[in-house]
Amino acid sequence: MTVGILVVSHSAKIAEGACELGAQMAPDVRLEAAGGTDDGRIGTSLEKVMAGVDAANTGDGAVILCDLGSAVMVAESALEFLGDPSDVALADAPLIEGLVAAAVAAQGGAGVAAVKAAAESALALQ
Amino acid sequence: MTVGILVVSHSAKIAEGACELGAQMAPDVRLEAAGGTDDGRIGTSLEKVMAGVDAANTGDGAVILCDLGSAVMVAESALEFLGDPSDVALADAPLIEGLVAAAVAAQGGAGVAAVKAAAESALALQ
Amino acid sequence: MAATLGLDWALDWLHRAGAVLAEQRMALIELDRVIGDADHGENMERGFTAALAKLEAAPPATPGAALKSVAMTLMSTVGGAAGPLYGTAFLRAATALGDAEELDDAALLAMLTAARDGIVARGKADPGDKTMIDAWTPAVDAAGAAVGQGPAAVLRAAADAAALGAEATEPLVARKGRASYLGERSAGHRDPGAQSTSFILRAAADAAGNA
Amino acid sequence: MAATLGLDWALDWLHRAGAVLAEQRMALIELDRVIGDADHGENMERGFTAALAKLEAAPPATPGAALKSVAMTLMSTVGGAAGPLYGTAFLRAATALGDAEELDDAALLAMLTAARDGIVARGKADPGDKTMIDAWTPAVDAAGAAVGQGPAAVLRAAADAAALGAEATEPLVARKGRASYLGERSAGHRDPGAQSTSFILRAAADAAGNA
Ligand SMILES: Nc1ncnc2c1ncn2[C@@H]1O[C@H](COP(=O)(O)OP(=O)(O)O)[C@@H](O)[C@H]1O
Ligand SMILES: Nc1ncnc2c1ncn2[C@@H]1O[C@H](COP(=O)(O)OP(=O)(O)O)[C@@H](O)[C@H]1O
Ligand SMILES: [Mg+2]
Ligand SMILES: [Mg+2]
Ligand SMILES: [Mg+2]
Ligand SMILES: [Mg+2]
Repeated sequence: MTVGILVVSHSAKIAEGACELGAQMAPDVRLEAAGGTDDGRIGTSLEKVMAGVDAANTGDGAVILCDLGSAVMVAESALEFLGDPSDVALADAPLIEGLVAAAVAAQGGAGVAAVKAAAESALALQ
Repeated sequence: MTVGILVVSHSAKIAEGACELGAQMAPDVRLEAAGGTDDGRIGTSLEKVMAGVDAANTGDGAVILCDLGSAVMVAESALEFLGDPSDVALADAPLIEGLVAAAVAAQGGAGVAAVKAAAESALALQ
Repeated sequence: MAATLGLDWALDWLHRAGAVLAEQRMALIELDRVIGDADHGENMERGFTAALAKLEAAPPATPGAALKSVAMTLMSTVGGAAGPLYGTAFLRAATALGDAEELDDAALLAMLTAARDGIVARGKADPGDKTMIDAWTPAVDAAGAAVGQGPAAVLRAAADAAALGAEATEPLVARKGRASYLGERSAGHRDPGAQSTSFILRAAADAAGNA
Repeated sequence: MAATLGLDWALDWLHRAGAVLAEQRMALIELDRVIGDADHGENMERGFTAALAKLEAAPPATPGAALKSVAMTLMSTVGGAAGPLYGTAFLRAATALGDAEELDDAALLAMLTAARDGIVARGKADPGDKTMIDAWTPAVDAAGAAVGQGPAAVLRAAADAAALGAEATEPLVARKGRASYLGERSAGHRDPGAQSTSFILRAAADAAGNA
C-alpha cells in the first residue's frame, strides 16, 4: 500500500516541480499536481483539485498539501464536494518541505495519518 | 529601496513558479530564481546561485531562500566565494510560504534583516 | 412593492451583480493591488461572466437553483480566495432557500445568514479581520432588524450596512487572507472582498426595488 | 617508498579516484536509491569527469593547485549535497597545502584534517549521523596515528579506517542529509557518501603505493 499525495499550488510550475522533487525519493508513490487555474493563470482550480484527489487516492488514501490560504480553502471545498472522504487528509505543512517528508513516509508504507504527520513535522531546513 | 530575493531550489520549475507567485504581491521587488542544475536536472548549481545573488542584490541587499538542506549548503558555499557579503542573508524558512512573506516585506521597503525575519516567521497556512 | 421575491428577482439580481462587478473591475483591482495581488476585479468579473453564461445555458427553476448554479461556477472559475468563499456563500444560501419559489423577509434573512455563515466556515475570519465578513455581518444584522418591512426593505438595509461595513474596513489591520502578510501596512486601505460584497448586495436590493 | 609525495602523486590520486567512482557508479546509485534519491553515483562520476577534464585543460603547478581546481569543479557540477561537501573538503585541503611541492606525513595529515573540518563546517554533521563524516573522522584519526611511518602508510591507514567507517554506517539512523527523512528506516543500509569517501581515500593510498 502507498498513500497518494496531492500538491495544490497557485502555480502549475510549483506543483509540477514539487512532484518531480518528491518522486526522486518516492518512486512508488502517486504524486499529483493541481497547480494554477484552469486557464493557466496563477491561482487555484476546484476542478483540478477534485480530479487530483481522485487521481492521488488509488485506494490507500491520500494527503493534500497546499501553498497559500486560498489553496487550503479550495482543497476544503473540494473535499466537501467529494463528501469528506475519510481516507483523505489535509496537511498543515510547508509545501515543498512537507511534500518531501510526506513522500518519503508514503514510500515507506505509512498510512494517511502518518504521512500527514510526517508532512507536518517537516523542518524547513535539513 | 527594495531588498532583492533569491530562490534556490532543486527544481527550476519550483524556483520560477515561486518567483511568479511572489511577484504578484511584490511587483517592485527583484525576485531571482536559481533552480536545478546547469544541465537542467533536479539538483542545485553553484553558478546559478552565485549569479542569482548578484542579480538579486541591486544595491539594497538580498535575502536567500532555499528548499532542501543541500540547497542551503550550496548557498552558503556561494556566499563564501562571494566573500560573505554583509548585505546578503540566508533565511531559515519554508520556501514558498517564506518567499511570499519576504516578498511582501521587501515590497514594503523592509531592510535585509526585516525581510529575513518576515520569511522566518511565515506561517505555513494563512 | 412585492411581498415576496421569486425567480425573476433572483435572475435580475445575479445579472445586476455581474454588470456592476464588470463595471467596477478596475476599482476592485486597484483595491487588491494595494493590499493583495491585484486580481480581485478580474477574478470576480471572470466568475460572474461564467456564472451568467451557465444560467443562460441551463435555466434554473427556483431562486435556490439559480444560487446553486452560480455557486458551482464561482468555485471553479474565480481562481482566488473569493472563489471558495463566494462559492460556499451561494451554496449555503441555496441550501437555506431549498426549493422555495417565493421568498419572504424571513427567507431572505435565512439566505443572507447562511451565506455569511458559509464564508465564516470556509475562511474562519472573525469580524474585524478586514475581510468580506466585515461587510456580510452588518448586512445580516441590518436585514434581521428590517424583517417585517418587506423584501425590498430587508435587502436595502443589508446593502446599506454592507456599504458602511466595507468602508469601515479601511482603518483595520488584516488578520486573514493575503492582506495579512502586510501586517500594519494593510491599515488605511479598503478590503476588496468587502467592497465586492457591497456591490453584490446592492445589486440584490436594486433588483428588489424593481420587482 | 617515497618520503614525500608531489604533484605526480596528486594527479595520479585524482585520476584513480575518477576511475573508481566511474566504475562504482551503479553501486553508489544503489546505495543512494535505498536511503536517498538514487543519484550519488551519477553525481560523483559527473563531478570527477568534469574535474579531470579541467585538470587536463589547465594543468596545475602544485598538489594544492590540483585540489583547488577539483574543488571548484565539484562545487559546480555535482548537483547534490556531495558538491558543496566535497568541494569544501578539497578547497580546505588545498588551503592547508598552500604552495608546497612535496608533502610529508604531517602535510598529508593536515590535508586530511582540513578536508574533514571543511565537511563539518559545511554540513554540520556530528560523528554517528550516518554521513561521509563517519568515514572521514576515523580516517583522520588513523592517519594521525600513522604519522612518522611515511606517506604511503599514512594514506593506507586513512583508507583502511575510511572503509571500516563506511561499513560502520550501516546500523546507524541518519540524522543529516536526505536519509534523515527516513528516520529509523535508514538503519541497515550503508551511507553512499561514506562509501564514496572510502573509494576516494583508497585511491589516494593506491597512488602513494605506486609513487
Ligand atoms: N479567510 C478569509 N475569510 C474571509 N474572507 C477572506 C479570507 N481570505 C480572503 N478573503 C477575502 O477575499 C478577498 C480577496 O479575494 P481575491 O483577490 O479574489 O483572492 P486572492 O487573495 O486569492 O487573490 C479579500 O479582500 C477578502 O475579503
Ligand atoms: N549535512 C551533511 N553533512 C555531511 N554529509 C552529508 C550531509 N548531507 C548529506 N551528506 C552526504 O552526502 C551524501 C549524499 O550525496 P548526494 O547523493 O550527492 O546528494 P543529495 O542527497 O543532494 O542527492 C550522503 O550519503 C551523505 O554522506
Ligand atoms: Mg487577489
Ligand atoms: Mg489571487
Ligand atoms: Mg543523492
Ligand atoms: Mg540529489
